[in-house]
Amino acid sequence: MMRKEHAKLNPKRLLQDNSVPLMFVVICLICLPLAGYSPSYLLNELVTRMGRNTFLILSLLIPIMAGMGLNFGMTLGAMAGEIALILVADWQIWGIPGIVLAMIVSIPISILLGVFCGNMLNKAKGREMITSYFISFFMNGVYQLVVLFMMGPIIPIMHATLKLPRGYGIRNTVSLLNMRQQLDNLLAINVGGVKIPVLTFLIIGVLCLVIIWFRRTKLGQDMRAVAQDMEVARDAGINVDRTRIIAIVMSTVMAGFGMIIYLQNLGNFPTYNAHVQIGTFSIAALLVGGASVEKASIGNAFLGVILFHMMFILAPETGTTITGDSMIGEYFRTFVSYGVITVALIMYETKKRMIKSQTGHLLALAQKEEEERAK
Amino acid sequence: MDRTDMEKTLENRDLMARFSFAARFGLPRTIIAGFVLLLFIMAPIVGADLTMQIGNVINRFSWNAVLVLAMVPMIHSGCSLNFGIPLGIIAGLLGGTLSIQLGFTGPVSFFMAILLATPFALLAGGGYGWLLNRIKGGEMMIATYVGLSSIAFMCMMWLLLPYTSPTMVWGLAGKGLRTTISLTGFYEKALANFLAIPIDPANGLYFPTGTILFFAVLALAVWAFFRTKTGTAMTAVGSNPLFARASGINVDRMRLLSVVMSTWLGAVGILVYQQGFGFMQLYMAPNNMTLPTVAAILIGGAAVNKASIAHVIIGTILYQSVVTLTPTVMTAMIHMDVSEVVRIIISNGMILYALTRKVKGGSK
Amino acid sequence: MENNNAPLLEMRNIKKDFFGNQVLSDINITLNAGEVLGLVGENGAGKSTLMKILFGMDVIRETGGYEGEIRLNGQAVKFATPFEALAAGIGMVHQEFSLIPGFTAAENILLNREPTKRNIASEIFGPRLDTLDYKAIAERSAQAIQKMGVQISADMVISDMPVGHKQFTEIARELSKEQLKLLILDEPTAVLTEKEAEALLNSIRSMSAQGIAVIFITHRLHEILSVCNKVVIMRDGYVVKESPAKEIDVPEITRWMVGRKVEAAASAAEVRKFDNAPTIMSIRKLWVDMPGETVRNIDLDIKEGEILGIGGLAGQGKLGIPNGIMGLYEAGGTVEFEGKPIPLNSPRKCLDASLAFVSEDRRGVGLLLEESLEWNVAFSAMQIQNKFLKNFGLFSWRDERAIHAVTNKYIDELQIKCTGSRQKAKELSGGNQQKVCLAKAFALQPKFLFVSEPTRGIDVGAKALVLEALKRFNREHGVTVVVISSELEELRQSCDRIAIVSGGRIAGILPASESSEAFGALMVSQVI
Amino acid sequence: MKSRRLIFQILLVLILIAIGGTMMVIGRGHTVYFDNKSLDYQGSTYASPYKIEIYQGSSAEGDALSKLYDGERASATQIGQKITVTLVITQEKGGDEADPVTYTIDLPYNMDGPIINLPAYLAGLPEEAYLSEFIPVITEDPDEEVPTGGDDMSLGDF
Repeated sequence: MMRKEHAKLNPKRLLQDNSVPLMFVVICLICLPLAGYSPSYLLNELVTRMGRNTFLILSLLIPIMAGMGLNFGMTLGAMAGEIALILVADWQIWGIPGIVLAMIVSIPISILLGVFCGNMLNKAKGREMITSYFISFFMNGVYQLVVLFMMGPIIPIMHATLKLPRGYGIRNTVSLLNMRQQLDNLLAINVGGVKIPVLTFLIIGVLCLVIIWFRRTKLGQDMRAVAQDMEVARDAGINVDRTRIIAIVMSTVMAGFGMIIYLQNLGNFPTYNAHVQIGTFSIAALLVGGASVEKASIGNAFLGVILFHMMFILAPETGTTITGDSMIGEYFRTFVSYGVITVALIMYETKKRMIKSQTGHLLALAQKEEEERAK
Repeated sequence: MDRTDMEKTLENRDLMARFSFAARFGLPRTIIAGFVLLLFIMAPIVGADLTMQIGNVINRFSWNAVLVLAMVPMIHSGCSLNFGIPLGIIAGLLGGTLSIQLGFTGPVSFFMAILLATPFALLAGGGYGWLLNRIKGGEMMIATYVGLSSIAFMCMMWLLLPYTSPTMVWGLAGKGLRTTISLTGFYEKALANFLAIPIDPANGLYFPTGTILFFAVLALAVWAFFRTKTGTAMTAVGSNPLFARASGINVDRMRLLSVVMSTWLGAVGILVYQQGFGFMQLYMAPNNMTLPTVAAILIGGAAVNKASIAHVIIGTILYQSVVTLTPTVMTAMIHMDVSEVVRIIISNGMILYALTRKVKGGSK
Repeated sequence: MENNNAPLLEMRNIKKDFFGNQVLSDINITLNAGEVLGLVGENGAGKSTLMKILFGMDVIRETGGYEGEIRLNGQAVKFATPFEALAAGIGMVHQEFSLIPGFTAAENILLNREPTKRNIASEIFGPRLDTLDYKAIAERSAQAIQKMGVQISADMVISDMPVGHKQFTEIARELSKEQLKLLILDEPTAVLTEKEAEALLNSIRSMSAQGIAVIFITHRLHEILSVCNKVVIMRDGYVVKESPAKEIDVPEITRWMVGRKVEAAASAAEVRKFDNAPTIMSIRKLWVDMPGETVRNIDLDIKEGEILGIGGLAGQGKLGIPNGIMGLYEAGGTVEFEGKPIPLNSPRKCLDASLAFVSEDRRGVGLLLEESLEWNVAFSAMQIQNKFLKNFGLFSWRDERAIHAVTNKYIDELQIKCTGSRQKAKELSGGNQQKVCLAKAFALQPKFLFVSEPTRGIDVGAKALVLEALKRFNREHGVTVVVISSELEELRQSCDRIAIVSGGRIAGILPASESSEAFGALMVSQVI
Repeated sequence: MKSRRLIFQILLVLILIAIGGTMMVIGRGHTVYFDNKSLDYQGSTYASPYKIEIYQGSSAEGDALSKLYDGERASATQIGQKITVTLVITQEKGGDEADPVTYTIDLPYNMDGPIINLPAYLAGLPEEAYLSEFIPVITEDPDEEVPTGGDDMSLGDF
């Protein structure tokens, strides 16, 4: 539907709104010559990372649309994906069938976790982000309980190669050798030395279409309404809590799929750490793409994945070049990830307050005008 | 459709009523206290040395209590849980490293560390407080990320700052601080050894009288502060900022002050922790202090906007009992070392419980 | 079965009490299809409660339901939720906008009733995954706007709209409901410009011509006369007058609205004259940005030693005056106290100048609900005047004994019912909380006291006590008191002069002995 | 309307389960071992040929999986319940290579590492004769660190 936008295109405003992506372009431009990577290496890395991470980042869009902010609880979906992968690895289902099966297995787990997360967030309206942040930590504990203690005695694990020598619990690393990059290699084409995982990109494309389509559904409309004013939405008869839970469940399921795509590319994963940072990095990437706590688009996700990962690839080498210490770059990119989230959160909060303090000026102006007229 | 919905809401309400009944008595708190009690009862049965366990709990309490105390001023002034405590910890680390760099040794190095950490704590606390005043309502999330980014920033700094003391820098490169620095010869047990009472000297277990006294002094100071005019005002700001404003209190200044106090206490807290632990941990380590500290005060009975010294003491004892006893007792009982998992679930569960409870009073 | 001879709406013997406090008694109203009924009355007369009953709002059920019977087309109905009322064909436009700011007018008009198209996903997951039919949305919203007869742009985003258009969007939303038979408009013209208001009146006429009955609540009485068939005037929970609009005029309506109370016939206070007293506070060109209570261009002189009342209808701005002066809401202009200017937007400076304020928002601003009565009473005095402190040289502590003593003194003096001075403020009843607020102000021993809505939400006994205490405080300590209240009779009982605020301005100042009718006329004089 | 939706929902779940089931069948991976060893079975001995060239798939083109001399073992990974191999057999040392012959061998579902004794298989013996299971002996350093993950901020590759 066409909307009449009354905001004029203001170059200063435009600059302000896109300050974060611009900053990253500058960082990348500075790092580029210092790191000294060949363009084909860079491009290869970048394309790989795009295929690997975009799906995960897209999973963040729906909660933002529903006004629930950055869903740090996407980690829950990642855990669901990992559990599914462990099971599938134990059942020895390989290749693309294994990936498909893992996705199917992850759905019920994701839904369960998503419903839990959504219910918690409904109890903490107005501080969804911090709550989802701690839900992810809390669930990490539960995940460890399940994977480290219940897998073996309660959840049957057949293969000793997966289990810790003590007889229960999963080893530190789960090998996915038999499904490694299967998705990426199918239909892959090679353009000038750059491998393009066409199928993965196709899947991401389909997800984008689904998201675009979803925005035009009744549920999508309800989510946008709930995001802007819960009270009004409730008065109009929209079941606000349920809508919010659905948003989180959708995000969790998508994150589960995303995690499976991500891990099949890596070919193995650290059982207890793979998901810990995934939320932070995905969120940081989305924000780098110019998204904010309340507004994010597919474009933001793509731009973010490119810029953020460019920085990610370049930073360690650049750090080494400048200081001679490879760790500097590592720390720098962590710092930037956290920093970008911090800045986005601060901008979001200050904006909320700015709107509040404007009405007073308007009133003073009105009185002045009136006086002028009286004269 | 309508009917089922209605029945559902009725059912929910019923459930809620039952839950709120339990909630008033602090269900999770009761569970944790019961759990700790169970651990203590089980300890002798499974063959653990109870004296030693209690001695360990006391020692760990003495390491952590000041850090937990650092939560109090900010909670009092309504800045909610201080997830930004890494900022204070970093100030403490700067003080500690500088004290060693400048060549102080023994107990003197401890007090020098506090002294040197103070300006950093005031500066960091001031900036942090200023920031928190601009983003009222979103403190917790931003505090968390301010903490994380400052840790990451300091990671770079630890590598780049021109420290030279051979006890601290990497032996080979001759620059860049080590991840773990032994404090032997500096302020290891600087407080604990003061008037230490032996509990089980064979295992090196002493009652850390000095540390406990030090905590008592700080706790007393905090308690006394909250009885002064300014302290009263600070509490009122936390209880109802609108009321405080209408009573002519400068709300922002009170909050700023509380943040500075919390940050300074955080700096002192980490130094106390180090003197007990015997090592200084740099780089990502400060991050691991946040969760136990916040969880401890919540377990002690504090809410997002209400905390007292009693909460600090009870919370730290309960939390440290869980941490100390679960590995031995639980492992002996079920032959699995679930202590780490129990710790993660308890601390995060406690925070979640506090977050998902309705906050009454002023803060929105 | 629909009975075609029965009127569209009949309300018979409606009664309602809030926990023993009778707010509606024996209300009988009949309305035919296509009729426009004007409902007028002071704030608190029971108009809103009546409409809430009709609309099935939750608050009615939660407070014990109502007595009497509502018939729609001759059939008895009882709505458990607003949704049932909506389904039965009753629409309501509330005073507060209920719109999604980022949606277009069309999206808002059809919010949660969007025409949709089915697809595969919705076959599986339910109708919420239907795709929106944007064309049908545009058509149906255009129809609704057409029906209203006022042109607004359907694809403009609400947040970009002038206030009036938001109001029209709300009305169009109700009109888009096909089953709509009765539309309740609660002060719809309050936010409209004159031109827009005229357009609205026209659209009411056209709705009426289409057979939709309208209940029109407003304080702009001339509008009622120009558009309504029938006027119903309420006062104190009773319908005091029902008349065809043609047979009544504005002065008569006003008279009925504010006329003598049915119960508790009030004797106006012995009015004192302060013509020669010095001006203690002079206010010039004050504006205050208090949401819902903005005022501008206030000029007011307050004499030393008097009790000044500030009255007016809700939302007209009377509350803005004390809140602005005391620095709780953003304000501009000049205020002089005892000849010295007082800086605005700084509560501290006001308190330092020996001003005190008892806020109308008891629970939000007035009290530390989580703390003891002692803290509540002593806090301000301690912070502002360093009272109740014990000095230990380097630092000073709260003097718990002195705090205890002063709290007990006020507990006795104001007859605060509590278990002791250490009880938490949140555990007291409304009336006793109000007394604690007064005690807090008295403990400051101010020269000048603002008291905002001192009797709101408290029972009759406590009301009398509170007013008496204020009077005594004024007489015994010579403190100038400004009482702001919606209840005119109360002001007449306790004040010397009463200023009436209407439309964000002072409409006039009269001695308290003046007739209610005179005040009533002022109240509605500039209503926006 | 509602029951119709319910049917659709059940159908969707069933389809997902069906896909899952199919994946479990077609995606089952095996590591197949081929032995060129003589085997005694029910009294008779099946001698191993001198050399067997194994090609995975239905033709003998491309790189051979392995050339098995007497007593040797080769392994191949296979997704699915069947493996197709093409064998080129040389019976005697210095003898001629026979023409490639393609065999499709059924693999049991619940066996991760089936061992196929080629001489027995070629002789047309029943499954129980030529098929046995490879049980890997786990040689582990027994003290693999019991993992503790959680709140460390270790930087993985992202």
